[in-house]
Amino acid sequence: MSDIAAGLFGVLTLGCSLGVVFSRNVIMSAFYLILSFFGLAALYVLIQAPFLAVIQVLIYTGAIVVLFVFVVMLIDQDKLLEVVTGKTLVLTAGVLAWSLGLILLRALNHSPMAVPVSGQLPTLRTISLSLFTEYLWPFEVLSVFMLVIIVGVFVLARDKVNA
Amino acid sequence: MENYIPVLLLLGFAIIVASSILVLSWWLGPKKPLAVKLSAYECGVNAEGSPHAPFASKFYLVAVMFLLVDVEAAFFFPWALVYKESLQLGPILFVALVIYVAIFALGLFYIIKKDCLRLR
Amino acid sequence: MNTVDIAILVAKTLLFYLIVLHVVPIMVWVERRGAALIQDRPGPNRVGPFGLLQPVADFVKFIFKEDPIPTGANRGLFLVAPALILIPASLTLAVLPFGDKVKLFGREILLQVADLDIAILYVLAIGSLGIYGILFGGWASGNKFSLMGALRASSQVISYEIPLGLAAVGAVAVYGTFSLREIALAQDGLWFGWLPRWGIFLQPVGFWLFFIASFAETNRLPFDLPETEAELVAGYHTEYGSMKFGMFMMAEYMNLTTISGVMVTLFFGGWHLPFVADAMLLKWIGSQNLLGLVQVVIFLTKVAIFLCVFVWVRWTVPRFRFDQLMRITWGRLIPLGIVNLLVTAGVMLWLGGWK
Amino acid sequence: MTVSFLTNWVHYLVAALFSVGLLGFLIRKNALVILMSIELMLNAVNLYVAKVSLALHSGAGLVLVVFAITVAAAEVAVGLAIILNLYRAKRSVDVDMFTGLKG
Amino acid sequence: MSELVPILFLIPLLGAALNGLVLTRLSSKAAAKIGLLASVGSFAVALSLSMEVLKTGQAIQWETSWIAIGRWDLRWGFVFDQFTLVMALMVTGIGSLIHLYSIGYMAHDDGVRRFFSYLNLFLAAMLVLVTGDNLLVLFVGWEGVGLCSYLLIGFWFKELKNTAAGMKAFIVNRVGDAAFLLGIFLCLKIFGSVSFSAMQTLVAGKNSLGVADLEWIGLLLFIGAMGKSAQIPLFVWLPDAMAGPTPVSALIHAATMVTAGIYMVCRMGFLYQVAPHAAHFVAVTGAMTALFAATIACVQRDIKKVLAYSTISQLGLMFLAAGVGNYAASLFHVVTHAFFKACLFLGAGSVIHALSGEQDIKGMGGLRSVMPSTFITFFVSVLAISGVPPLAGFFSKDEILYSTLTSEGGGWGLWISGLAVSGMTAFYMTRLCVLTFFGRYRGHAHPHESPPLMTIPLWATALGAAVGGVLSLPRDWHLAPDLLGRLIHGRVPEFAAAGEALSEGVAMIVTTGVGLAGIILAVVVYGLVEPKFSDNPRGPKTVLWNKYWVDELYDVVFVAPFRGLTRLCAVVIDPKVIDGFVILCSRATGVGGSMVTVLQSGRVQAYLLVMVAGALAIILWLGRGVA
Repeated sequence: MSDIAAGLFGVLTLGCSLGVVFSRNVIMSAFYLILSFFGLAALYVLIQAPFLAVIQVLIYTGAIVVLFVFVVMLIDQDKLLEVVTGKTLVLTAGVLAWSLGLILLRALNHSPMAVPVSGQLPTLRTISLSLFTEYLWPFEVLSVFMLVIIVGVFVLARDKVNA
Repeated sequence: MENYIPVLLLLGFAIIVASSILVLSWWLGPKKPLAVKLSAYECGVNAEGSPHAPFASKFYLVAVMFLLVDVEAAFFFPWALVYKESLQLGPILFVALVIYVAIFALGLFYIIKKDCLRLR
Repeated sequence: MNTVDIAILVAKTLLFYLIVLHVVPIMVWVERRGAALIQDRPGPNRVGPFGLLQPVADFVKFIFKEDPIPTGANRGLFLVAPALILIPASLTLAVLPFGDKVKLFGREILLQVADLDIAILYVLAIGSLGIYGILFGGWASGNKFSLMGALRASSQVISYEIPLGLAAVGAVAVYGTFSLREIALAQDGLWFGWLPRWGIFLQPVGFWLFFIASFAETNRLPFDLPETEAELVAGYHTEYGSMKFGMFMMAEYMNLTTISGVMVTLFFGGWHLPFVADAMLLKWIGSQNLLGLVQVVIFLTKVAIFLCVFVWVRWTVPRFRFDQLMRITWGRLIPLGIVNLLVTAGVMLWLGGWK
Repeated sequence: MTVSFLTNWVHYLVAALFSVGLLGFLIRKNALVILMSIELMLNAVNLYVAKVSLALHSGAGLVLVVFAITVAAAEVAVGLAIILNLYRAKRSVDVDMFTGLKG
Repeated sequence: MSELVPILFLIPLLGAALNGLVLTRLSSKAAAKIGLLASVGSFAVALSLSMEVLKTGQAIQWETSWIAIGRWDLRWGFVFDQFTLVMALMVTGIGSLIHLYSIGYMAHDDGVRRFFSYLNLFLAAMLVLVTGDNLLVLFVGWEGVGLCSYLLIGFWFKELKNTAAGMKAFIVNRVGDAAFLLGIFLCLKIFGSVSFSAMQTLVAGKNSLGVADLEWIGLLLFIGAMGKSAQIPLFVWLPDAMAGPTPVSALIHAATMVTAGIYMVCRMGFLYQVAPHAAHFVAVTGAMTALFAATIACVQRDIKKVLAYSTISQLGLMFLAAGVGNYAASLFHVVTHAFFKACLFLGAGSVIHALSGEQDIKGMGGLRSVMPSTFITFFVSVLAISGVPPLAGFFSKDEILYSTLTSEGGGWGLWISGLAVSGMTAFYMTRLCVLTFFGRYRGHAHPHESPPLMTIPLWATALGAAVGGVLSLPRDWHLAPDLLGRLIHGRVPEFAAAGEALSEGVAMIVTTGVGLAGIILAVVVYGLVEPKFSDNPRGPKTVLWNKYWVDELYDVVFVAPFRGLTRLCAVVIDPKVIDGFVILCSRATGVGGSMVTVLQSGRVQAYLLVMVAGALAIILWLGRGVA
């Protein structure tokens, strides 16, 4: 049963990611991005990491891509953007991406961690608890980090004119 | 893993309902495309200028601030989940929360004070 | 997973989905009648007794009206947008605990679509997907005003998502679990003999935040700015005719029901009668299955009460300006949410985890 | 329910997703799409980290993914702010327009 | 008592430092006093040390560690035995006299302070050389005196001629010193130490040492001596060294420095004893130099040049004596020669002083009546050097000639050359004396007698020249004990007379006869008839006049190719090769740079591509093992 679901959502994610890359209109590529991330969330569920699925949907699809769509709307130029750069560059890029993909695949398949996910998995509670015991320090640093980002982004994005 | 199947089913049903409605209305509804009908509706006045709004950074700022604050807020969930259990471990999580929230509040204060969202 | 289980699953999902779907026409009727009542006018009473069939009439009208797609629009997105808002709206009901459980065909069946152990997060996550419907709807219809409407609507929705989240966190902190079913179960019985163990008494401020934010999430009246008739014609769904517009209305009402369902579960004791513990109720009714049915009825009545409140508020409270709207959430609600969080944490620490 | 097939379909998917992201990253001229393809690559990696962490029965990987997502959020926020400024400067986000740092 | 040994050379060193570095604004008179005081002080110390040595008969030793590397423990070793006694007394004695003389001579010169500091420095270096108990310390002294000779020759550095002469002296000495150093290294390699006593015991042991090595050491050391004591190939610097002030010539280029080479050979006598070929080479070079220099001296017109060539020939004689094995005779001649040559030079100095700088004998003559004391002392010294019997020169020269005759290394050839040399010496010395003091005055300055300050040293050295012979009378005269012989008895190897070709008496008569013949010839040629001087002589005389064109030869052989080499470098190598290379580098970077800029086309896509390609390459490289 889950193999079918895995296949389905795998195809959905890959298809939409291709859509993101090759769609003529930026808004459409944003839309495909949403679908691909939705598929990805389903995959997280299939890997038995439901918490991550929800976080992915809540933060990634629910906030980051919203920002993307906002910016795409605000910036969107009426003319359709030329998709691709020069021919040779595309070719080399293709070859590079393809070979890197193969290498990555080979590495992943042959890495010691290629172990099936089975047996007693860490529950959501143990993970969350570890967040505040083992990884307390990064948790605190994170809020400082976000503070810095808030200030930074505001400084960057405010209208220089009437700021 | 098993109890996500109903969610999938529900998704299926929802998609079926949505698409059926669209198909039904497309199939049943008359199709008489008139220039007037197809033009953008502006209280009867002819629309002019590009349909795309001039760039207003206000909306962008709202979205960015939402993103950053939402990401910080998201961390409260795992905290809340284990807070009740962790009480026997002592006030670690409380202290952690206080520090986290203090800096988080600082960020919020900055957003409000610096009028990131053009509220004034 | 043999066929019987699957069948039960499908049946259960279909049943609950239909329940929520049928709430929509009822709500249409209630809305129109409610508005009329408040405005001291009779409201629809021609079609069927007390106008009960009016929603059906509307539905049929929408189906047969023409569905133009404006020239400047991006055809693909224009069609997808209403679906994008309807699907998330219908997904959130998956975690609502209508009742406890029923023993049928030798199996125990939970009276809810799925009991996820991350239910609340699921609700918030799927809720946040709704924004895309609005955004794409507004952008795709190629109309300046609808784009502005879309931008405003989404700004408002996303801004109010944070207080919603904070309120939810408060509830989770108190109950120590994400699963709505466990929260509902925890609200059985009485404190000090007279006070029902409802969430509202543990998290009054939390409830208040959640209640206000829910108005904004569903673009209901006080926060009705994006689709105001006066300023931006119909906001982001100006260009949508017939059934696509219908779908927007459906999505709005389904959102309404699910969010009030969540509120009922979190703060008003889900399927529990206020002063009657489940055990006593079981004794009176006898069979577990019958009790399940009763619990569903109790849950739905509570949701109905909330819906009436929404309708009532819609036709009484004036609309907020956009900057007032934003100032409320960023200036008031979010700080309030944080303070509430700190207070609950402090109180729980002080009480030593008694709660 | 252990899923043996799971072990390698994730790898194929991750590798494919990553290289698609990389392809987009290299080919597209629109800054926004480049940013999106970077997100694609990042998510592919996140997926794999989660899978490995679960395979090793430790929660560390999951925490890492959570942190990674927050950092990605920050990155997108800053990235888009920069793209905005680029847009303000040249009314376009076409990457080839910005050749200021030419050698 | 042994601390006095280092004090011996520290006093002049202190004097030099005071004059030279510390008291820079000293009046010339005060500087002169300090200089004199220092040299007289060191003379006093030498005297007291000599008393001690004579009384106890023991050598006074003082040493401290200097370099201790690996298996060599080279030490600052100083010894004051009978041998050094003689040399130290001679050096400090004559040194003090010359200090006294130069007060008068340099009275109105501006660099007096500098002059006396250099003189003191020279004294210190010479004393170090003389009292050193190993070759290394000797070499330190050796270099010290070389330096001082350079400084003093080029004292009037305002004229290019003087500085050129100074440099020439220094460079030629360096050539010799290089060989000397090689000799020292060879000693170190073979003997493992350079102290004379240790080497002596090893050589005496005569067990494992290969004679060839000893020959080489002897030869190398002698080449060093050749440089310092101006023998055949390396003598060119001495005649030019006359450019320095006359007291310098007197002290350095007559009495002390040039004799250092002979002192070294005598000190290493035990080695030459065992290395017959080296000794023979020494003798032959000595004889040839003597003949060669004597012939040139007969023709010279500059008074100081004549004396310089005479010094070279006398040194040749000393080396001849040392070469054939009679180190005592050679040492005896060193002492006597120091006296009469110093007197001659001082005399010449006072003549030049009187004629206010005139050095060419063409402009002299008839000074007998004007400068009586200078004339008398000069006349006595001329007689001494010519070997007239009662005076010192006769005894020392006779002993040398006799020993060349009788030693197994010697032989008729050396003896005849010795005889010819002494004859010619007599000839050119009397020629010089006649032309300067007799006849009528040809110059147009108005000569006057030198002040007493200058004449006192003249009288003293003249007395030494006259009486010096008593030091080592021939044994069979049994008149007085062979003072010098007994004195340095154990210190220097004994002379073993081999054959008895001629008896001592007959040899003595022959040498005096030859000397007198030389004198009479000179008187006849120059005294009786009005002398005429021509600047460009014809016939055989031109050869002598141009000093066998030796300088020109060296110019052609050494200087020209060297100058050619430097021009080659300057014109060819430097600009073309070195600058060329630098320019090449700069252009290469330029080209390289331009190639790279192509890479930075400004297109972001291209940058990204290169980045990913690089990453891929790295991954492939790292993963090559795995695949």
